[in-house]
Amino acid sequence: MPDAVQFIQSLVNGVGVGLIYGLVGIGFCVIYNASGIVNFAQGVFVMLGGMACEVLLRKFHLPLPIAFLIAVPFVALVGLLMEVLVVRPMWNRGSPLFAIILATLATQIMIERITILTVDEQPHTFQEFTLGGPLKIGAIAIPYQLFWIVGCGALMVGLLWLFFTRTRAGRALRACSQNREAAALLGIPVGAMLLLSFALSAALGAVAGILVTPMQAIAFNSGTPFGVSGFIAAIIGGFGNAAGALAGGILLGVLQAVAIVLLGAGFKNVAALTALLFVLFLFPSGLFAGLKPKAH
Amino acid sequence: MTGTPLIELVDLAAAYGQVQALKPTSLTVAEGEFVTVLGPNGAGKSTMLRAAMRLTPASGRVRFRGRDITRLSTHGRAREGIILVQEGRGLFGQMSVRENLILGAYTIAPGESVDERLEGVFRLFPRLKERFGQTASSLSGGEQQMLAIGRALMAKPKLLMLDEPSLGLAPRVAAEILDTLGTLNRDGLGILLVEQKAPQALRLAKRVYVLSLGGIVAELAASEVGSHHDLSRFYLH
Amino acid sequence: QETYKIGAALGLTGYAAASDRAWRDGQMLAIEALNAKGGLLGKKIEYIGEDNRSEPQEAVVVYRKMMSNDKVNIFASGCVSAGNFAAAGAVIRSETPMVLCSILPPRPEEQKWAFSILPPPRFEMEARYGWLKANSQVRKIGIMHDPTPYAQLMKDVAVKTAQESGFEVVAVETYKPDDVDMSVQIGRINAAGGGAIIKMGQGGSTVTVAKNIKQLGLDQMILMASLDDGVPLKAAGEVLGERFMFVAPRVQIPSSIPDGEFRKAADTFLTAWREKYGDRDPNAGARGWDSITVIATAVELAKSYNGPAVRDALEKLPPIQGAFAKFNFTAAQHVGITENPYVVGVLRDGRFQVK
Amino acid sequence: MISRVSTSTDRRWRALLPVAVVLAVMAFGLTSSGYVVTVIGFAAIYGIFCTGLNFFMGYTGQASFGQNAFAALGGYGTAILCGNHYWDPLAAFLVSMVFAGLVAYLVGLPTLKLRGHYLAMATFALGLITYEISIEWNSLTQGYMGISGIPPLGVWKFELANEKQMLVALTLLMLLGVWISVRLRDSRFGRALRAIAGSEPAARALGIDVARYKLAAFVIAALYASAAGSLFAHFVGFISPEVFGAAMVIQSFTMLFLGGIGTTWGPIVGAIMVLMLPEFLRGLKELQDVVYSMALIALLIFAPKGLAGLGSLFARRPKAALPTPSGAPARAIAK
Amino acid sequence: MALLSVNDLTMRFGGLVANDRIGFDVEEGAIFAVIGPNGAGKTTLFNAISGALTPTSGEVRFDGQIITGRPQHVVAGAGLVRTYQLVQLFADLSVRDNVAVGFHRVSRGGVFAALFRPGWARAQEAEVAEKTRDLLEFVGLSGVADLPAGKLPYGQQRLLEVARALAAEPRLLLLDEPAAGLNTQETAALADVIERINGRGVTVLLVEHDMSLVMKVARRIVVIDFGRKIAEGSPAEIKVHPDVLAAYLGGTEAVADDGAEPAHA
Ligand SMILES: Nc1ncnc2c1ncn2[C@@H]1O[C@H](COP(=O)(O)OP(=O)(O)OP(=O)(O)O)[C@@H](O)[C@H]1O
Ligand SMILES: Nc1ncnc2c1ncn2[C@@H]1O[C@H](COP(=O)(O)OP(=O)(O)OP(=O)(O)O)[C@@H](O)[C@H]1O
Ligand SMILES: [Mg+2]
Ligand SMILES: [Mg+2]
Repeated sequence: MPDAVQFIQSLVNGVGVGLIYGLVGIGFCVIYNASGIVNFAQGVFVMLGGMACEVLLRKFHLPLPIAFLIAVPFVALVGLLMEVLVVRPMWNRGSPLFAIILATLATQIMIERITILTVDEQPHTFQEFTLGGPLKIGAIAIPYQLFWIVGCGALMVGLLWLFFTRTRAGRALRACSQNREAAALLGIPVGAMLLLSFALSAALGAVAGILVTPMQAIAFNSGTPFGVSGFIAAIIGGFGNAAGALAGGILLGVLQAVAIVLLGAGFKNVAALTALLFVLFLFPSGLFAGLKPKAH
Repeated sequence: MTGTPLIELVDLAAAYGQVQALKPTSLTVAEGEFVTVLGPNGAGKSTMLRAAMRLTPASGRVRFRGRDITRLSTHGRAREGIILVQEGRGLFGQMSVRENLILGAYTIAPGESVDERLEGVFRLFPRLKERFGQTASSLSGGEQQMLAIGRALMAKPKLLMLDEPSLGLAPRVAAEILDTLGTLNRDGLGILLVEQKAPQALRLAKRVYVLSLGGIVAELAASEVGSHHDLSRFYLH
Repeated sequence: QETYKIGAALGLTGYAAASDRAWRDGQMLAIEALNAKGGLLGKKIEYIGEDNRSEPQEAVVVYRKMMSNDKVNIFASGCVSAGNFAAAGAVIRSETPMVLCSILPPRPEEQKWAFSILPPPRFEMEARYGWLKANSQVRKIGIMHDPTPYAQLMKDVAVKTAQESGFEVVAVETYKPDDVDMSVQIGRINAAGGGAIIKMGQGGSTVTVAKNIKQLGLDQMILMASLDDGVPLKAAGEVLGERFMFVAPRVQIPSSIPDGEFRKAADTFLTAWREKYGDRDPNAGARGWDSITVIATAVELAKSYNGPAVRDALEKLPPIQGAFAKFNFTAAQHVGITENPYVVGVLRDGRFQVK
Repeated sequence: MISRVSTSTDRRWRALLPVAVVLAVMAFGLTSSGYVVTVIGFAAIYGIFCTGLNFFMGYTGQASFGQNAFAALGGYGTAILCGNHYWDPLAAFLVSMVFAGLVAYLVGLPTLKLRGHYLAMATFALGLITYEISIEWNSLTQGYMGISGIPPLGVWKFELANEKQMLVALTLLMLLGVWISVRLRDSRFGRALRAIAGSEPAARALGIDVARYKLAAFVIAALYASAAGSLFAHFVGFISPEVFGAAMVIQSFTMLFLGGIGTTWGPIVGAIMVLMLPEFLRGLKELQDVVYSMALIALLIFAPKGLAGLGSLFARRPKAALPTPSGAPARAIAK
Repeated sequence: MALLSVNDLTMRFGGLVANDRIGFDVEEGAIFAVIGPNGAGKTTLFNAISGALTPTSGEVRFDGQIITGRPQHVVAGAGLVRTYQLVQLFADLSVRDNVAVGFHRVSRGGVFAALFRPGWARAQEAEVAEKTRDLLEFVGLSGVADLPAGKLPYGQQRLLEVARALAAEPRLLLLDEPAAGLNTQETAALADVIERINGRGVTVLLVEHDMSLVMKVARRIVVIDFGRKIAEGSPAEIKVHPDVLAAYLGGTEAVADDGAEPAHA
């Protein structure tokens, strides 16, 4: 049986991983909230954010803040392009959502291949934002980067919440996802809103990528695992709800950590996913939606 | 027709695949005028309104206050002040009544008060105030219709187009809404009303178009309808 | 046929991309060099490399394409084991020999036609245990491995030989190559008293483990990584300094190559490699280069391009000194590396050096 | 409105046209190299898989991201029973199918209560769980090593000697699969499924036991998936976890939407397209995938109802009057 | 004995009481109407009766059996079939197939029958096709039988929904605002259809705001307001009931206005 210190340490690590999942999950929510589209290329934005930042640091020797300020808009631009070239033509033709999702997957493959051709096929990383660490509380270690992730995660959730509920554009974005025609009939520029959501979501993905790369290594194909975990996090959180996604990510991370401690890493996904399935069976419309009063 | 034209549909036509739902149709609403469109099911009334808002691809031209807006997008037309209340209401189901209403005022100029307009709508439909925080999809059918009309009024339109607003409303509420439309019209709002319940609508309208099988078959002053012995046969097809 | 065709099913995309791309580039260099000298038995060599996306199903398709359309004479495929296994049945039916960067297919009839350039896993373990025993006090170790066949084999060897080598394995942990965090596994090894982590498995996961060790504040923990490309090794070395070590073929640390025929073989390769790829890591490239050398020697020995003849020749090859290792194939020995080719390396002053 | 009723001979002829095309493709395979045989063989296997998926997604309007789980059950069932225990292929095939159906039933009971994204997520999790188990349960599946030496398809003493014979068998099985799916669709049973795709509340109000019918469709899709998995094992002689990984899900979705979801032949057309197209682009080397992705996106943009939907452009009757529910149920899924 | 009896039915949504101890009996063979202002709780009542919602308290009996809380398809199976206020068609199925689905309740056969098509199944299919044709004829939709239902104009969609419900050969048919979106002429035609349905022995329970229709076809009317039953009686009684006038009809004028003959300006 694991001792208490080890267990707590595992939980801390689980929260750390979970925050990463959650950050990715938030990106899903933005596009979903604006369009009802699940953008499966979300993971690729994370990869691109990390890779772009790494290239700027390694090849051009830029300081981190500058690299950050270049990488994020760059990825946002990729998001914009994706909307204009792939999603919009389908959207305008009234393609089924699943077909659009497939197209985003195809885009992901394309971006991955282009990344291999322009950067390389190797894993990369860069230094933590704040060197040194970890912070030791008794026997428990907390890496400094985790604080950056927690801080930025909370900031992102907060800003997004304000954006979606308090601002005109945010509300309009949500309206577009629920009824596009009606939104246009009220004067909401639906096309521009969709564009905004892709740029925003790509930027959020890039921020997540830049935040997590110092904790590990990313390569051209790191997008998929990020995307999958982020998607699961967003689902647990009730899809569309940024705070829910972050919480969902943490839950997933902790579940995995506990599973590793109790069963070993081999079955950690099996255990975590099985637990999740049971959660879904109990709360058929997401954990956090399930807490609200049920209406038929 | 009297006064300067507010909206002019010129040879507007639309098709769904091989189905010509709207043959080339011309129709005008003057500033401050109340026009009603009658016609049996499937006549193309909804299609005409959708084409006028460019929700359906259409040929022909649309002019609004003298300006050609044929190339203007749907939201552009809404910004110009044309608001359509759709058949089937087009609410944002997962959003609250309040949010639906606030979104109605999306085109509001900075400095104007959304709350003032909200109050105006609540005076008209007190029920909406009671259901303020409820999601739109959980409203009763009639309440949803009130919300749809209320939301349209939030935009302070110059031209209000309504596609069967009385659908699902209790007689008294339907009458009240039509009265309200009458009041708004007297205050200068141009109204284009598509309605099946002809008697009430005719009381308010100045002119009437009758649509059948995708084309306008009659255009006449509202006062003539009663005496027009062919009309019932026309619009009942 | 005008040319002698060497086919390769490669994981140019997918998980094997990092090693298979370098393997391919090494192969192409070797073929260029051979063709410059006139080719093989008078024919130019033609290289046909197809992407199997690191997936078995794709591998079957590209193998079939190379067999029936390109009519390749021999295969020199990359390290996607499952892909090579999936196609092995069809390949042996066509009596085409395969020289692989992966482990050998499981069935004896398939092994008859397959030859491996990959060192057997025990050498990696011998190198690591040997070094640890000689140079550190650590006697309790933890093992971390991914579920790939090669890593599994190595783990079995490591557990089996630990005691005789004087070590106690306190924990065996697994991970998935694309895991974003392995702190929990590391924490368990640490809690069990492990002073060093023997990691089996390549790629970015090595960097992540190094980062995690640092983030957990384990400033005594040693990390010994597998044979790998220089990029992740360098990144991990930058995190842990000299507490990070890896198993390296001498070609990866050229200063460690002894003079003699090895030096000569390695220099030929390295000169060509450096000229084309600068300071790119030569590890997998050297193996690719050697695979072609092995094939060329066999063809010359067989004095024939014929598949079965080349296969037979491969079993009778004299020992060949390659850039990566020395190869010694026999009928009983289809895994050609019979001498331990490894040293233990570290990153020091930004360069790989022997620890 | 015009709605000309076509004569029954006309209709029959049009129904046979796709069969003729499929047989032509197979004939092309038989006269070509092993490479083409392999690709067309995979297309037939995926065609079977997608026909099942189409049943659940196209007709019933439900999303499953986890059908690969049942293909894995079929594949491993066959591999273990035939490879390790020397069972007769047909027996292993049927037993695996029954097992997959049983698992689908048990798993479907709670899972199909979910809707929309949650159903998608839950099925996705099922696929992922199965995949992970197939990696980790080493003693049974041999993990990434995979299982080699699975015998070719056969019945009792009779074994299909080579790939070409196997291709004939696969094509016939695929046609059988399509035939069964059409039989099922055009019946009281199938109508109920399509009703569920249209509106669950309305279906309920007409006395349709929605949960039961969804479950039935899920089980049927699983049977198809299991069959496809078994056939893959026989066709290649080797399986490993990656064969039934997420790539399978993505590929089958691509086939379904490219071919035309909810149509009879869409899954088959899609399977052939998705497996052949990259082969035509192989000459582009490093750019193969980039161009393939672009082609895929372009197809999805310009043929939103799928390639099978394009067929109706050439039909003589107006599109609106087609009696089959072509293409459109995809919209139900998308909700 | 009443075919349907509703006793003390209460339905709450959080703090909101949508149905407050409602009770009434519908006799076999009747045409029964429920009216009331918007948001009074009529649709909620239908939902509770048909099994789409489980009432908070109270009981519904159908043909003597308690059906409260039973799943909707079971209730429908017993012969209680409903339509929806906002049409719920199978938009992608043809008009013909929509009606054919309606026969689900009164036909049988599953996978086995579908696959092997024994004689009885083929006979049944032929019968379904035949009856579908009759029903489409009955509601006047034969001309559009091959169109996808979603492409019909609204009025025809309503008729189709009625036809589909009829296909289920219900003993009790619940119609939620069937005349919404129909013009006066079409409403009159619908009244005719309802009376003919009733003539076939089907009991009808109707929610409707169109008083011309209600007053014409209903034999008995229940009025609810704010979830409570405020009146019950014959059309003649209801028309003059002071509470009903105050809560709903809003003076006799509205009733007259809704009259069948087109009014003057
Ligand atoms: N999406 C569509 N696809 C094909 N045909 C359509 C579509 N929408 C409408 N139609 C057809 O266009 C014609 C006109 O329909 P429209 O909805 O404009 O009629 P309407 O006058 O508004 O009728 P209602 O009073 O019932 O609302 C009808 O014949 C209808 O079948
Ligand atoms: N799921 C729900 N959650 C909360 N409130 C609800 C819900 N469903 C209905 N209501 C409320 O219950 C009341 C009764 O609704 P119901 O739909 O039964 O009215 P109705 O009599 O059918 O009205 P209408 O004639 O306008 O269709 C309404 O005020 C509505 O807002
Ligand atoms: Mg209409
Ligand atoms: Mg209602």
